[in-house]
Parts: sequence; C-alpha cells; structure tokens
Amino acid sequence: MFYIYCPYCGEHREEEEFHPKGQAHIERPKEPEACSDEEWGDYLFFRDNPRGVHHELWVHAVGCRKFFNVTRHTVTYEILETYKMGEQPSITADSQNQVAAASRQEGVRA
Amino acid sequence: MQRYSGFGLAKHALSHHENWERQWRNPTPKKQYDVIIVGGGGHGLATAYYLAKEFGVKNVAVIEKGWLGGGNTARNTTIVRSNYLWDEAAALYEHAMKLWEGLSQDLNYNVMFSQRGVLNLGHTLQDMRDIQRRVNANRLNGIDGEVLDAKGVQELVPIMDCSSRARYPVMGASWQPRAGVARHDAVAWGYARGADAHGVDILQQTEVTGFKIRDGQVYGVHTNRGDIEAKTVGCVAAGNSSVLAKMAGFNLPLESHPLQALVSEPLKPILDTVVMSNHVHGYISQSDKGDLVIGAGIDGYNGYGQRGSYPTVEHTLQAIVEMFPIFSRVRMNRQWGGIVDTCPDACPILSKTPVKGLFFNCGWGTGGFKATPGSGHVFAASLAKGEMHPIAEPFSMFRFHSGALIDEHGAAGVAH
Amino acid sequence: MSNAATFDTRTDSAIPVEPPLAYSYRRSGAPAAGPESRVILRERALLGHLVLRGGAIVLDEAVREVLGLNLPGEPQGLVQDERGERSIQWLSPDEWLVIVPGGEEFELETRLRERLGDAHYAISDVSGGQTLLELSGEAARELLMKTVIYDVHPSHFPVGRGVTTVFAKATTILRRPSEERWELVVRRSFADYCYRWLLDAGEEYAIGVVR
Amino acid sequence: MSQSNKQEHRLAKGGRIDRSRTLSFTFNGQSYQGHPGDTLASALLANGVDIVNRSFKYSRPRGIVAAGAEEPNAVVQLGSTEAGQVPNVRATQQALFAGLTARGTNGWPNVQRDMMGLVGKLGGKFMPPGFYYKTFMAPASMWMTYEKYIRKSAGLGRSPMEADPDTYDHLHQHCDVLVVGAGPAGLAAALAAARSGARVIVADEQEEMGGSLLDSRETLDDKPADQWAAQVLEELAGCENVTLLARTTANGYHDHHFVTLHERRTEHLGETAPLANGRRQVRSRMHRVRAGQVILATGAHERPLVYAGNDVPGNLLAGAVSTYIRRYGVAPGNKLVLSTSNDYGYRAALDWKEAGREVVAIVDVRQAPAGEWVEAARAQGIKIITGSAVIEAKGGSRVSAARVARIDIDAFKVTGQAETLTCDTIASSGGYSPVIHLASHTGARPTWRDDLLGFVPSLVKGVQACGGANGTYALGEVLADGVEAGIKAAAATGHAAPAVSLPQAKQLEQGPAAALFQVPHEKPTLRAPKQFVDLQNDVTAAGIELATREGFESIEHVKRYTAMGFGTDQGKLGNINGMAIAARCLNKSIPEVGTTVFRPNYTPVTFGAIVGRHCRDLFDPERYTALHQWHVENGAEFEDVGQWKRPWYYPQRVNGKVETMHEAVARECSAVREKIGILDASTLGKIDIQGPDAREFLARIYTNKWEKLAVGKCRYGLMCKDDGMVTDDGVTSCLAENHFLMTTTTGGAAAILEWLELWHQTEWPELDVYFSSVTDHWATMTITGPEARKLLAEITDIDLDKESFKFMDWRSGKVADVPARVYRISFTGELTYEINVQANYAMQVWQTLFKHGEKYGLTPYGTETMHVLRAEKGFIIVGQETDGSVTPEDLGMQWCVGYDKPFSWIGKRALTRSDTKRENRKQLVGLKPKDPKVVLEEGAQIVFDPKHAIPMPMAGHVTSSYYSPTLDSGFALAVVKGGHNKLGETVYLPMADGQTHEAEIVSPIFYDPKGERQHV
Repeated sequence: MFYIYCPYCGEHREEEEFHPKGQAHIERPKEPEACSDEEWGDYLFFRDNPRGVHHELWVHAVGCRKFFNVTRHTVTYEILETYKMGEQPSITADSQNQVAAASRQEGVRA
Repeated sequence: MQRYSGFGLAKHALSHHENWERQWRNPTPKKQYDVIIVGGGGHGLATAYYLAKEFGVKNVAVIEKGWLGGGNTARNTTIVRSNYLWDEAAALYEHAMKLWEGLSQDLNYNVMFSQRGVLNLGHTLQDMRDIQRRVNANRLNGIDGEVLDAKGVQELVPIMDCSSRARYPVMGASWQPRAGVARHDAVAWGYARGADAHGVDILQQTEVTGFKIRDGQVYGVHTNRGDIEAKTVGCVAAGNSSVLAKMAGFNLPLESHPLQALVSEPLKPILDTVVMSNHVHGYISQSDKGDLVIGAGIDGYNGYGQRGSYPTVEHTLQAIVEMFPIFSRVRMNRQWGGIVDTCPDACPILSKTPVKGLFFNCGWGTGGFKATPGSGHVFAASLAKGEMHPIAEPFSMFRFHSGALIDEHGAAGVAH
Repeated sequence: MSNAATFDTRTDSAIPVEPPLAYSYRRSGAPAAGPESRVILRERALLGHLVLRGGAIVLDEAVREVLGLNLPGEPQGLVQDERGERSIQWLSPDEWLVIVPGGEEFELETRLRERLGDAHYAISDVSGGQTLLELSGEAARELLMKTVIYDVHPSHFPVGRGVTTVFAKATTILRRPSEERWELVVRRSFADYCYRWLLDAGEEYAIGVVR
Repeated sequence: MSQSNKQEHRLAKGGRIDRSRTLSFTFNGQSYQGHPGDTLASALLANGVDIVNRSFKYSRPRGIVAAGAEEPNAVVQLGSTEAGQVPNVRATQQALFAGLTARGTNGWPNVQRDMMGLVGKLGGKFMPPGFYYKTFMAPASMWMTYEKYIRKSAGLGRSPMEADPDTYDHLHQHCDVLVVGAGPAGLAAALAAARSGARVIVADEQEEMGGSLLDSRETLDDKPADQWAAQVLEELAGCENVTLLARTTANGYHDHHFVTLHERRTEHLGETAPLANGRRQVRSRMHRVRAGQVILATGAHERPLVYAGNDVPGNLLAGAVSTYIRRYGVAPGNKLVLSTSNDYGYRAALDWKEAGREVVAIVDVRQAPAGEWVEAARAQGIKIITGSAVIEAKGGSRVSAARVARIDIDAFKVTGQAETLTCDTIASSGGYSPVIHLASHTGARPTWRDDLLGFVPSLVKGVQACGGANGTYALGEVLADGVEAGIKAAAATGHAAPAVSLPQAKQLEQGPAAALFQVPHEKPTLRAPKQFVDLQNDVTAAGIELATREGFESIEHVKRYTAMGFGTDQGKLGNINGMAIAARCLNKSIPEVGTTVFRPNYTPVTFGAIVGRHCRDLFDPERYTALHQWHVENGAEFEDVGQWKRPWYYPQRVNGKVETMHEAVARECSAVREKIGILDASTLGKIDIQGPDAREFLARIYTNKWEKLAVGKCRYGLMCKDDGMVTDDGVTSCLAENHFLMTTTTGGAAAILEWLELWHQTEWPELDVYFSSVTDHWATMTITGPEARKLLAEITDIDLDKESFKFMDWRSGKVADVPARVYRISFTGELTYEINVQANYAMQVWQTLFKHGEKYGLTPYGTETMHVLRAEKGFIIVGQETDGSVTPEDLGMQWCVGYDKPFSWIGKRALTRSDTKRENRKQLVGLKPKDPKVVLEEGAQIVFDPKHAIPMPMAGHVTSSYYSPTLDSGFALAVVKGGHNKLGETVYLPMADGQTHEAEIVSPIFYDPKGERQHV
C-alpha cells in the first residue's frame, strides 16, 4: 500500500485516502470539433502505459479533494515525486535513463 | 510425442520413471519462421498449437522472455465460463468453452477442466435485472444458463449465508452449469507439448527487444538471442502489450493493472461450485488440492510489479466472510498478483495494427484464462489467413476510434 | 454580496429537532459511562457548520474581523476561540470548516458575505448534514487507532490539528481541540454507522455514552 | 478416553516451562499432560507421540521435524466445539493451554492405523509428479467422477461449519523504526533505535521474546545469553517510545514500508477468546503498520539434509533437537545419530549428551572437520564419522536405524560400504537459510551467496536485514550488526542514537561448512527409497529429477509441476534443497535455475484477522436519511441503493393480511395518481455550486443549455462522459445569479462531485466556481398528486398560486413553521412539491404533513412505486435505461441537447463518431404487451424473428417493466435497434419457460403525454 505525499496537504498520507485517475497530462483537445474520430479516440482511450517511470493523476479523495500528479515507477512502485496541477514533472523516463547511464559510466552500481 | 495414459503411467512406474520424454524441446532459434508468436503464455501457446495443428502453419516460433506459462496463466483463479452479455463476447467465450470441453483429450494432457458450475450472485434489484438480461441473451445465443432465486442459490451452496441478515442479501444468481475451473499450469504445458510435437519452436528465455519494420510491414523481431525473421508476427503478451506496441511505434487503449488473488490453506472439500459476487466483490472456488481460491479486485493504478495493495485483499476477504461466515477461522496462506491489461470496454483486442503483418491479441483484463483455447484458435486462424477470423473481427483495436465498443462491464455487471 | 442566495434554515419556533444520533440511541442504546469507562463518547449535535471556500488571501481578513479568529493558512491547522466554542479548520488550500454554536451560522454567513463583497468565494451551510462526536478518556487514542488510518500519536497529532481521513469504511474530519478531547465530524447519513463502530470497537474500554 | 501422564521424554530439569503446573490436553482422542510454556509440539514430544499426521499424497506417517514456523508435518485440527474449530494449526507454534483438543488432519480411520497409507505404499510408484495430467482422461465423461475421488483425499484440516464466535480488529500503527524479530539482532537493533527516541515497534512471532538467546549455549559477559535478553526487554518495556508485540508475526511486507503484524492475543489461552474483565476481547489483532524504516531481524531457518527415509518420525532438524531440549526440557528420543555438513549441527549432539541421552555418532560429511565444536564433541567422547552422511533412515512409525556411508559430494556418489547404526532419532543439519521472506514480498529478488550457501535478501530503500537474516551467524557479530542497523534506521528518521555498549559474546569458533543438500544413495535417485524435499506436499528428490527430465527447467516450473513450496509452510525447509537438486539435475548453478520468491503470508493468517471489525453489522455502512426511524416504524421494506437504505414499499396489514409488494405498490400508485403520496427523496445527491462562472461550468458539463435559466427556476440536465454516453441526470436550480443547486442520482452523488472537481481542477481552473456537497444537510420530502397543493397550502406561507409558483419553479418560505425551499418539479407526472428542510427538522415536518395529509389520503410510497410512476411518464433511470453505451440521442432526448452551445460540452464530439451516428442503434421506446395481463420480464431480450434458429439475433432488451394500476396493464421501457422508427411494429420476447411474448413498440410516454397534470 502506497504512502503518498499530497502536495497540497504537505505530508504523506495513506493510499486509502486517494483514488488513482489514470495517466496525467492528458489534455482535452481545445477544438474537439476539429478532431478526427481517430484523434478523438486517441484522446479518450489510448494511453502510454509504460513499464517504468509513469506520470499519473491522483486525487486526495478523502482529504483535501485536490487532484495532483504523481511520478511513479510502475515496476518498483517507488514514487519519485508528486506535484501540483499545472506543474510539470522534474523526473521523467528520459531523465531517469540519463541518471542510469551516468552512473554506469562512473561505474556506480545503480 | 509420447502418449499419456493410465496404462503408460503404470509402465513407466515399473521402469522407475526413467524413460519419460521431455514434454517440449529446448530448441535453438532458427533465422526465419513463417509466423512468430511473441509471448509463451496460454494464449500464445494455444495460438501456436492451432496454427500448426489446424491451419497447417508449422514453421512457427513462440518467443517467451521468461518461462512458458509464467505470466497470468500461472497467476489466475482458473475460472472458465462463457455467460457474457454481448453477442460478440458471448461468441468468443462460447467458442472457447466448446474447445475446453474436449481439450484434455485433444491435447492428451489432463487440464482438469472441472465443469462444476459458476454462480454469479445478485444482491440488488439492478443486479437481478442485469442477470436476467444476460441469461436471456445467453439462452438466445445458445449458451447454457438459468436464473436462480435466493432459495435456489442456498440449495446449491448450503454453506453460504443467503439470509436477510446480510448487508446485501443474496437475491438470486445466474447459474452456468457448464462453467467451472481448470488447472491453469496444465493448460500452458499441454499446449506447449502439443505445439512442440507439431514442430513449433518454443524459445524460452528469449526477449523481444524490437521489431524489424520496413515500409510499414513487419519482417521480424530483434531479441536478446539475435534477430529472428517472419512476415507475420502475433503479439500475445499480457502484461507487456503496451511495451511491445510502443516498440512497434503505436499506443494501445490499455492500462496494465495489478490483479490480486489468494488461497487459503488446504481444507477438506466444502465448496463444490464457483461463487462470484460482483456487488460485495469477491469470488471463490475450491481447488482439487483443497485450497479456497479467491480472487480480489483490480487495483486502480497502473502496475507491472505483480503485486497490488493490501486493502484490496482486505476488502475481498471481508466479502468472502460476509458471504461465508464459517470461513472466518480459515487462514489465508498466500497471496499474489498478476498484471492485467484492461481495455476501456472490458473486452479484449484481437486485431490488425498500423503495422502490416503485425497482429495483437491483448487486453483481456480479468477474463483471459477462460478464453485461452478460443482466443488461440481464432487468432491462429487470423494469422494463418492474414485476415481476422469472423469471431475476432469485432475486437479490432480501431473500435476505439469508431466508438463501436463492446461494453461488458457496464452491462453485464460481471467483471471476471 | 457575491450574488449567492443565503437561507436561514433554522427557526426560532419551538420545533422539536432530531439530532443525527437520535435513531441510533433508540436502535443500539447508549451504554452509560461508569468508573471503568476508559472512553467517553458524546454527541455535540446541532452546532452551526459552514464550509468556506476561497483563496486564503481573500478570506483571511474577513474571517479575523467577523469571527475573531485567524484563518489557519497552514495545512491541517485548527484554530479556536478561547472557550473552544468557535473554530475554523483548514480542509484544503481553498476550503475551511467553521463550527460555531448552533444558530450563529446564518448571521456569521451574512456578515462574512457583507465583508467579502464581490470577491470570489463560497459559503455553504452544512449544519444539518454533519454532526460532531467527541471522544475523551485515556483509551480514546487507542480507540482512534482502531478506527482512523491517520497517525494520532501526540508527536504527530498535537492539539490544534485537524485532518480529513478514513474512518473505518466511512470518512471523518478528525480534530484535536485539547489534550483530553478528540472531535470527529461525521456526515449525518453515516453517523449511525460511526456510532455503532465506536461502540463495538470501544467495548473493551467499557465505552460510555454521555447524552 | 485413555490417559497418558508419563511425559516419558520430559527431562528432569531445564527448559523454560513451568513445572509447578500441569495442563491436560487431548490429541487424537488420547489425553496427555504438559506444562505452561510448552507448545503443543513440545508436549506431544514429551509424551512420546511419534506420529502426528499422515502425509498428503502417500499417506505416510509423519512426526515433528522442527520447532517453529518451518514445521511442515505437525499441522493439526484444533477445537473441541464446532464453532471453535481451527484448521491447520502448526503444533510447533501453538502454545499449550488447559483443555486443548487437537487431532491430526489426515489419516483414516486415524493417523496410527491409516488405510490410505496402504494406497500410498502400493500406489506411490504410480503417483509421480504430474501423474494426474497424464491420466484420468478417458473416457472424457468420467473426469468429474475421478475428480470427486481426487478431491476427497485433498485438503488438510476442515472448515468449521458454524459462524465464528470470536471478533478481530485492526490497529493502525505508525512508527519510525519497525524491528521484526526479537532475537539477538532484533533486540540489539531495537535497543539502539529506542535510545535515540525514535518511535519503535518490535514484533516477534514467538510466545516469548529473545529468539535464539532463549536456548543458546553461548554466554554474554559470561552470563547465560537469555539474561541479557531479559535485561534488554526490561529496558525496552520501560520506554514510552517503544511498543513490544510478542506472539506477533510480520506476515506481509507491502509497498512503502507498510507491514501487517498479526498479533495472536488469545490463541494461547483457548480455542475461543475468553472474556477479559467480563468484556469481549478480540481473538487476534492485525497491526497495520506504516514504518519509516524497517529492520528485518528474522533469523535463519536450518536446512535439513535430504536422504532416503528422511520423513520417518524421529528425523528432526538438529537445531530443533536443541530447542526442544534447552527450551522445553524435552529430549525427543534416546539414541541420536547426527548427520551434518557444518559445525552448527554439533550443538544438537552436545545438548543431547548433556541431557543424559546417548549420541550414537556424529556423521559429518566433511573429510577433516576441525575447530572448536568438533573438539568439544570429541572431548565429550562422541564418535565422529567423517566424510560420510546418513544415506537412509530405517523404520516405519519411528526411526529404528541410520544407514551411514562415505559419500563423494562432487561426484554425487556413495563411495563406501554402508554401516547401519541403531538409533531412534536422526538429526540433520545442512546449514542455514536466511529468512528472506519479508524482503522478497517487496518485489526485491534475493541474491545467492556461495560463501553462505544461501540467499540473502536484496533490499529496497529504507529496509535493512541484520543477523541471521543477513547471513551473519556468530553471536558477537549478530549483536553488532543489529546495533548498526538500529542506529542507521533511527538516523534515517532523524533520531541520533547514542552508542550502545554490547556485551562480550563467548562462543565456539566455527569451521567452514560443506555444500550438501541431497545425500546420494547407493541407488540412483529415481530408484532409491523416497528422499523427501517438501514433506508437506510429498515432493521427493526423484520427483524433482523427473520434472527436470521432462523439460521443466526453471525452478518456477519445477515448483509448479511438483507442488514444491506450495504447502502451508511455503517451502521454508525444502525450497533451497529443491533448487539445489534441480540445479544438480540440470548441471547448472543454483542461481541459474532461478531465485526463490516468497509471497505474503509469512505464516498463514485467519481470514477473520484480516477482515477485522468489517464484518457482520459493520461489513459496510448503512446510510440513513433523517426520516429512517419513521420508515422502520411504519413497516417499510428497504431497497439498497448504493449504501443507502431507501424505503422500497410500505406493505400494510389489510384484513389481517400483510400486502404483497404488488398489492402495496398498486395501492401506492393509485394514491399518487388519484390523491396524494409522499416520498423520502433525501438520498438524491445535492451539490451547492457558487461562483460567477457557475453557469458557464454547467453549460460545459451538461448536454443542455443553462444560459437563460432565471433565478427561481429549475431545469433537468443530462450529463455525459466525453465518450458521449449518459452518466448522470438530475434537476439543477438557479438560486441566485451565481448560485446553483445541482441534484444527482442517489448512487452517483460522490462520483459526480469528484467529476466536477476533476474538470474544474484539471481543465478549467480559470472558471471561478466552487462545489460543496450538501446532500446530508437537506432532507427532501416529495408530496405528489392532485391534492398536493391543498395539503401544502395548509402548512406553508409560500404563495402556491399556479401562476406565481409554476412548474419548474422553486420558492422559499416556511413549511410547518420550518424554513424550507420548495421545488415544483415532478418525477411522477403529477402536481408535485419537493420540500427541502434542514435535516434536523425533517421528522417534525414529515409528521406535520401526515397530520394534515390524512384527510387527503396522504400515502407514503417507496422506490418501487416511484419507478412505476416515472416509467409511465417515460422518465429514465440512469443505470437502468442506460448502461454506459447509451447516448442522449439513443434515449430520444435530443430536446435535452444543446447542439449549438458555443463550448463543445463534455460528450458532444463523441456523438458524431461513426458508430454513434450509425442508424440502427438501440433506442429507447415503450413496449405495450399484446396481452395487457403480461408484465414483461426486466432483462427480457427482444427479437424481430422468434422463429430464427439459435443463435437468435437480438434487437434489444427490456430495461423497465411494471404493472400499471392506472393503465390496468403491463407496460415496459426497452431499447430496440432502430426503435425510434419502428413505432407500431411488433417485437417478440422469447422466454426461458418457452413462451414468446408479443409487444408493440410505442412511445415511451404511457401516461399524460402532454404533461398537463404536472402543470395544474
């Protein structure tokens, strides 16, 4: 069971207070009518679903009721960061790979 | 292939079991195959088996990154039923059911398919409406099933609390007598042995690291054991589908979630049917070994860790004890998790993809095991022909663009 | 005024009211508190409850002026007046719960609205929708540990703190107004469940109910 | 019942038992005695009970092997009453209590004389692993019969047949440092962490804390080691920041350091929890611990050697022999042969000797063992046979001899003549395996270490292993390891630990161990007598070899094919041996065949403890309205709607007979249509929406238009998801220019509030609007029917004139002297007022309505009548007419869709996808059965051609169907393919009973199609 830092409450809280809401940063197309069926279907249903670093939307449902973002590893389940709505992640799959690559170069065991 | 029989077993016993053959080979990969199946679980192996046996495509490789049958095939609660609501889903699962009914004999491998019946309980008026709707549809689709009232349920499962004491009293159930459970590992092993006997190369410990694609047409895969070529590639890798799709350059409408299950310590026989309740949310059967096999719900977040959150297990056992108060003193032995690829409409994807020659069979959510033979069969037919089999046709990934979803969870009220 | 409708839901007429636990007392009884009771439960019904929404900057001064309390700007903050009768609690970055003696809430809302003018904010009267259960006694904290998932250790939950958290299979707002007392704000429709839970979980502490 | 009071194996002195008191207990119908401090296992051994069970597959007699959680055989059925039955209790972990009643779980007629044993003996050869996959296939129809017999022999204990009399609960714990295990490493770690001031929890699974210190031969500061343990425990017990939990097993290690600790509070006292101070207490308690840091001081399990006949009672782990002697004062036999690969094993021989029993020989596989232990044994005059091992145990119901021979480990061969040593006990030690279970629950794969001959845990951030769990075995090093872990963990949570001075450990130096797992036999494994690897599941070395021959090459395959490790002991004894055997057969190294992955639970936990208090009346909340008491008192039957209890109908006693639902609903319906009815509608979700952009927000979230809704007006709205499918509906009222009250479906209230917040917070934060739930604040009483105005007029100051207070208006005023908002909206089609008052006043207003309403025939009605009345009007219920695949257009509700609204509202774009534009979608219609007496079945499938062969193409289904007393006919709502263009056509409904009903497709509005009645 996860222990999640709510960026609005400023502390870690038990997973039972939260609901996961799927992939983060899915933006509704500004001009829906201009979208093809394919584009609209992509927005509605198609997801990244990576094995690794993932950005998710969660809501502190039994708490402050705020939505926020979580960067989490989908295999280790480690939460790498949480951040408020409207903010961008500081950790991404790419940045993690760079860290890993750098530590390999330095001979550090990651 | 060495044929299995009681007589053969006795013969082997006399020779101290020293002459049993391998159930499948451990071949070296060839450079080229007619068809590559990515994923050596039940569905992938079944696909290979039917390709070789029924559709005459024998130059087939099954590529498995771990050990065959080690994914969801090894981790599910083994329930087999076909009482799905929508025509498309019912056709697919009933196709599977018919194959289940002769599978042990076909494979010469006892998959222990036990048609002990499955009850789907209703606890609210809307549950009962959904049950009536589904059973009526099943009947007109030629699928067995009946609606039971609470008394009928009680007669079938005397140890269940069907009284009005319950928080959500049992109002009735749908009952599919032909449904049941099977021995999950044996399904993978039986298909593997059968496929191998028909010449299929099962390549374990072989991981696909990329696809070879030219002009929008697939012509092989990169693996950790070198490149392997084929003009037809079928991906059947539950828990890894999105990752493979990404390698091929597209997204799928999937999310991979943990699905947990647990078993009790073995008990003397006490429950001889499968009981599922969507409303209080738990399902249970008893294995031939005596374990109560219990399925928990899906965790809401994406996860490839083969484990989920503890409250999900708590909620499941609360439901089980609510339905079966006598099990309160029984003990949970072990819990585990699988990775289920869920589709927005709770139906699978059997589909062509934006890449020519590359097919996907995925998104089975919680319903994969029961479909294994049917899924393998229609997917094999599709790969052999290069065109989707009519039963598979409605399950195209492109339905999520057109909107022609087959929404099983909304209507059926049955998730597993 | 922010062009919202206000409505005084209370009347001065001598109308009998049903506190949220009335049904529970009839159905489940109320074990009397005795010397062996290590937890005491008391419903403080019919208080005035207002939910305040808006930016802290918008609300801060108005609250101070009208209510005489500082708006708790930090998460989990709970501020009360000297006698502990009026309080304001942080619920989220733009949401606070005000609890005042029953009957004060409409006047308070009216005065706040007057003071806040055209600013963007919202005030919702929820006095009928929730009730306050008070726990005291040496085993109160252990009873809470059975009940809520939030850490109620004094080092983590000092006086002056309040949180929204999980209460068994319901939710609650849990507050610590003083060393001896804990307050649970529960929704009216869940009050009976919460009451029955506390009685059941409190049995080993000989929980007593003060009515 | 026969009696046995001998305790013939009880030593005259020693052990941590209370000899001043005697406890009687019953095993397999025979009465025995033991002492407080005994486990059931030690008491059975004291009484010379050799056979405690029969094995699962071959029904072989089995005795006690171990002294703790790793015990595979002594799994018994506890309980003297039906409700008190506990299946599968491990006797080594069950404290003895007075009156304990237990029996072996297998064996017919009993474990001593077992008929199935014959089957096992004769049939054993025919039951290699996987035999059932290869047989029972012909004829196919016989499988269910075969299966019945297979199942009969399955299982260990049995479930109770009565409900559990006990209760359980949970305690939500939070701490800085959780220490699992209170042996030397755990105590040292706890001490260090405790002194730092960190919040510490120490959990230990045993009856008494101290772990190996309790039966140690070693000294600390020249005093027996248990004295140091007692001293540390005393200090910890005095620390306010420390919680000590004995009898508490960490059974699952979940993400982010969430650990479940199962505390058995009363299982040592009786089969059911006794009262405490006259009050119920819980049988066991689950501590749900969120820890900052976790220290695993779980020790190590000894590995037995795998040799022929190693399952005959009298074969024990060497360490268990020591534990029984030193901790329980029991020597489980008279003549011992010890077979060992290491120095640790020697302890058993020394203890045995000191207990005054005969050590026949120590058989050490090492060619030239040297070192202090060996010397100590030699000094005691114990015979040591080197370069050899026990290759076979002889005996039936008890070991009678050991066959010992020289062996070559590398060649896996017996190299010398076997010698037969008469003995009744064989102890074996193949070294130790660190207890890595909890660490592997987190998903971290363990690492094999050749120097330790074992897996050590890989650790995620924030967890440390120390002592035996980390492969550190020498007591001095273990203590230092523990202290270091404690200091590190405390520091990580911001607590500086002062230095801890450790006592001086005195112990014998260890020499290197040999890597022996399976002991070779003269015959090849497949022909040798059975060599058991997993005793509980009857998995043999031959079985593993056979599995590898058949192509099962990964350890996961081997485990599944043989069932190794799937028992209730989860392979604590057998898994590493099994891996080693598989590795040998495959000519691979152990890590090459895989790692061993453990899943929760470490040891099994009752469902009850996991469920806690969330059962019976507290299984799920029941939500009540403020009027619930009245409904109960007036005989309402209730319907579960979400968690709410809603009155379903109110059966009355008529002429001494209670009405059926049909009768009650007919009466309630007529009352509404002809006079007046009243409904408690308080459960509808209510959301208070305020802000200058509230109107714009509504326009985006609802399908219809909101720009012109004036203050004082109400409007019905339909909500879709962005896939265009209907998800909720309800009436929203304009309270002020910037203020709206939205109502939602009863079941959808919480989800819709979250839905509104989702869009506001993630997509449209620029809109100035706030949402607050006021569902519980308001009680809603709906009075409906021709007399509604008259009744309300009697008790309100609101002007009810139909011109000033129109349909779809709301007004405020007083009702029964209580401030109320009254909404003139209608879900029945009749003149209706929804009276909303603050919930605390609701009962008074409701009763006043009845006082005044009696003369008008005011009749309470429930959800069933509500459904009939709304269906007569063609009003939908979201979730009944819709199922997530229905658009507003499918429902024929284009009137409720603002196609030309400027903002592309939620759901709009999806309505023009190719499938949603498709002709022939299922559309909402009414159905009029050709026979008016017929009430169609809800869920009945609709076909156009009932003569079509199965599978019969279906065109839709009945969503709602009732008998209408007003129409005196059955009627239904349904969705039918292309239904909107098929009015007047006939459809068919083939039913399960063989009947096929006919019905005409009609408009879904059956009653008052012009809507005149609600406007009066």
